Amino acid sequence: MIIPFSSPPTLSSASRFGEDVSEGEDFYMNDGEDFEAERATITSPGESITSARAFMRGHGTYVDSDEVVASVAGIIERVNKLVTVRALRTRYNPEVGDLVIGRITEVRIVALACAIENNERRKVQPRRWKVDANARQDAVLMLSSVNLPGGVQRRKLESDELQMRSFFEEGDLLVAEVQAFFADGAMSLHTRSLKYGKLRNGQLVSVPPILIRRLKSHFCSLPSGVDLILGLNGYIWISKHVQDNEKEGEEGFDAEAVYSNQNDDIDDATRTAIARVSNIIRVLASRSVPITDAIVLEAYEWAVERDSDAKDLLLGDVADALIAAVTTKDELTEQW
Amino acid sequence: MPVVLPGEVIQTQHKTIKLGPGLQQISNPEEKTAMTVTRAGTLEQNAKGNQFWVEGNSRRYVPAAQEPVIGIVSARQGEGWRVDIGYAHQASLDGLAFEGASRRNRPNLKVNSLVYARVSLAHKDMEPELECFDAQTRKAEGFGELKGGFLVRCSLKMSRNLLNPNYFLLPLLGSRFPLDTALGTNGRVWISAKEVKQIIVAARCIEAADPDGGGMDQNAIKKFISTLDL
Amino acid sequence: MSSRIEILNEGGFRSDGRRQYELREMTFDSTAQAGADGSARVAHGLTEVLVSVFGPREARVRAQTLHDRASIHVEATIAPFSSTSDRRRRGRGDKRTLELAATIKATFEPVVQTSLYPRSQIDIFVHVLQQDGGVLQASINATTVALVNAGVPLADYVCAVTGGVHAAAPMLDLTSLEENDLPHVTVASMPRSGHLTLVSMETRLHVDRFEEILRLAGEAGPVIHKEMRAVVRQRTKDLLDGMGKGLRESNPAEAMIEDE
Amino acid sequence: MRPPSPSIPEKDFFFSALDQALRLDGRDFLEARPHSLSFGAELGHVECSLGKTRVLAQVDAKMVRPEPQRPFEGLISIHCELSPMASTEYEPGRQSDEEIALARMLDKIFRRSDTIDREALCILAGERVWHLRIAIHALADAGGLLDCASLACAAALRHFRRPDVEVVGANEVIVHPPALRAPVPLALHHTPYCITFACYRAAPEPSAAAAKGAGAGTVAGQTETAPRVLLDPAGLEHRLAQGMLHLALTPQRELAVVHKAGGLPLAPGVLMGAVQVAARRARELEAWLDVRVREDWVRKKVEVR
Repeated sequence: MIIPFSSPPTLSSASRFGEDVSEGEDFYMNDGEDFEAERATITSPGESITSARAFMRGHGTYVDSDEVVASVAGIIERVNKLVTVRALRTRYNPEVGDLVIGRITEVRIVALACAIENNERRKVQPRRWKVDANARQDAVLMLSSVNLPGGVQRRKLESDELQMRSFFEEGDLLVAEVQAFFADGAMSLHTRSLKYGKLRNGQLVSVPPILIRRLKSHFCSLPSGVDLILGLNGYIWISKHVQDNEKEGEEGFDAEAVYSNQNDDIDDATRTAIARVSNIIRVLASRSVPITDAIVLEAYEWAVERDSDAKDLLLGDVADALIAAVTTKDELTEQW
Repeated sequence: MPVVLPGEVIQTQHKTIKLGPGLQQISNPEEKTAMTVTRAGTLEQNAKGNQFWVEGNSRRYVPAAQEPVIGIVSARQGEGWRVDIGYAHQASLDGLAFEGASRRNRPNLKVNSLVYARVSLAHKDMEPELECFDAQTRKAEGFGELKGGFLVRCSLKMSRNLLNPNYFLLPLLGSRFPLDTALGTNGRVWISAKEVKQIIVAARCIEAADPDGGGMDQNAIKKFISTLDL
Repeated sequence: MSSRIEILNEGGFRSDGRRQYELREMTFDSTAQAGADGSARVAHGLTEVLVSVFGPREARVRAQTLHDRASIHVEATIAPFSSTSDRRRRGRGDKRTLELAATIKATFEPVVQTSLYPRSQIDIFVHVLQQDGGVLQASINATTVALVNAGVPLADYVCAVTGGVHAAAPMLDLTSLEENDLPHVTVASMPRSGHLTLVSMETRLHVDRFEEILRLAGEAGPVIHKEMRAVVRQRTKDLLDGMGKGLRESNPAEAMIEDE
Repeated sequence: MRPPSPSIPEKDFFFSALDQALRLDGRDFLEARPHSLSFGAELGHVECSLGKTRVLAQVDAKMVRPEPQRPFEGLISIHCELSPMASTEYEPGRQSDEEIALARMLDKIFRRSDTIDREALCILAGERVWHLRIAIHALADAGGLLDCASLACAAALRHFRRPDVEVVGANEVIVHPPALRAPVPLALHHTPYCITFACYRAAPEPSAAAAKGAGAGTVAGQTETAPRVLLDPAGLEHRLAQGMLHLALTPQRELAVVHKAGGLPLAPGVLMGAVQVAARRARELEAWLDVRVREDWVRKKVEVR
């Protein structure tokens, strides 16, 4: 069986996952022995995994005296001859096409002499934003990778360069897609779609990136007027629901709405709903439960049913009850 | 060769003279060519007597146009590189100042690689500039990246000695084993030979013969080589 | 004044009731600081150190960016309330604090696989909360666990232990009472190879005694490693258990990927 | 300006020479550079050189009031100065990291290891003690500055003599000029010598040449796959070292300081091998230093006691 790379680690049996692992000897794959895909094997730095002659080392491993050795604590994964160790807590590792949420850290309008001051290996790159996206380096958003007011097809003018801050300024949150990588591994983002762009009318919750999986759609609408954007980098945006017709329309793309820094009016009920969803996500993350639209919805219904206050969700016993409620059902349905 | 000190005034009969390092022209009402010394050392002149310079034992290199130097690439800068040549400031080397270089096809120098280059611009108020070809012919003429071998650092005096074809050391070494050298005037000498041992011998001989170090003469060096493991 | 205290009594017990080679109880807490990428609070007896790790992340100081690997930045603080004998507020420029930070940086630089993260920065913040001997030892062990928790790739664990000699009798894991009186050595080893990354001694000791301590510390390394490894594995297991609970939701996702 | 790091050819050549068990200056792995001492006109003024590295050390003493919590102990302070004179790598003004590290190490070697009998520096309890001030000036740094500085410091402490004093009555102190009464040498418990090793990863494939080198002069316990350990690294050896090990030992085989912070991990056996080498060298340095100091005392017509 091939374990999909991007999928969560061997979940089919994670609950069965034996006590022997924590106390046992180093797990060692023999050359002929088939890797047991059903069992999540925990390893930690410095532990030998397998022979380097028969297997290739992947992420999270290194080769020392003919052995593949783990360099992070996590679970061993194998695809054919490639052995990797996946850490359960780490920074976001971007892939092209990922949907991420980021925060602008720097606006670089003219990159005078930037190459000189920091031995820049890249070529001089003017007109770009730098975006913190929970990765090991800040992402880059080029002026050419955003939609500008006045239609998608509009050409960039020099005046646009000068008013970059009127589109995004330091501290602004945005949702974007990973477009490509630079030679040094930094990612480049784009917001050239009506789905992407500046975020407002809500709040950000940050969770470990491993808890967000690739879904069909990372934009979800919950009943009670809350929108959810699950960034693959672990940043989650919870906001007031926006009517679809409000964002549609080629010509209706106006700078006012897209790059506005002003929140709409949000009524109390929506505010409560946003707070409730946020706290649900915090609770799920604290128990390391993967976050999907379905589980959030289920937890939300549970919370509404119990009619508990949004803030009470964070209390230990309520949180435990919530986790129990959304996860016990899973075990019943585990067969399929 | 008279020893001169800063501030001394030297006069010559020649109408047109060239001044080297350590000398400065002074305006002279009597229509005689005069110069003042800015550095302590010995005053040297060429055979014709129309070129003057002061030979000193200073350690800090000051670039002068057309001098060959050995630099260490310290960073990439736009289309070129910044190069350490032992001067107080970094020099810049344009990516197009190489034989056969074009916008599409530029040499790929890594940070910390060695280049043998010529000073193309040395002005007291500007950053020095280097080139790795002859600007007229656009031929490399031996300049370019130095690969392999070893870099020996010596005094400025020693590097000028080595550039003198009559100096004994390089022919002496060459008679023992074949070696390639690139001589910079900035107190850096690059040596390459077949064996690691030979390079070490050459490096130790340069150090031993350096007037600022061992200061050995030809006979002493000969004896010294015979004690080394070759 | 401290010399009147019996370091090792005739029954072979130390002032806190331990035997010569007995280590103090170690406790590890990996949930100490939620805001960090990884953190660990490690206690060896009454010595307690909190370490938070941030990164690898965008380098904050451009001038210190390295083009071929991540730079490691360590900042140590010793809480003024951490010691009973020396309630000093130590500023940023305090020599002892700077030395602690420099030692931790030097110890972990060759262990962290920094070449995987060019131009990034890894920040390690060390807070000494309580001191009762073995501050360096606790700081190194806490840093190791914090780095592992942050998912930073390491060649191996670094396990540190302090050893001392009392009248030709070697002992391990000294308290500050013992540290004041005895020559002591801090040794950090890497269990995979058994090699030593850090050896630090500041008091006079005969070569033969030193060799004995070195050997003992070499034996203590794996003991500490076992503890740290168990803690790390337990944490990994806990996280994994949580992820297993999202099982039902994961299946459609997996199916989707297989569709592609 | 930060000095440029060694160029790629320098680095490659250094390691290929190391693979053939060759050092750039022709030394064996465990051979130190030649050292020499010269004494100034005053007692306690010493200039020490180790290869091209040169350090000046000067000891002087003055009378001060002791610290209230230690009324019976004299004061000792060590001051280091690394000016751009020593190397272009040092900047004027601000204390550099190297300077702090050097001062810390010297402090550990000479002050914390109880080299000097502090109680012997007491003249009148709670009233008058000697304050020893050791000033270290780096004149030229070509690697191994710490070794050279500690040797200079040790020589200066051994060479120095303080004026003889006499306490008359309750609290009157008479200082005898050197002409009338011979000055008194310092009471030293021992003299530590700092010895530095540089460590490099083992050769990728042990060649015949490396095996030959292993026989000639390597640390005991060093097998072909063990890291290579060089005594007294100079210049490039210093800058390209993958790990440094500083040991301070007394000639009586007592370790005063062991300092190996990070760098290449070493097997305990290799470390102990280095300690044994250092112990031998400390004994040699002690014998040499003793002779040199006595020679100078004789030359200066100081009464030797």
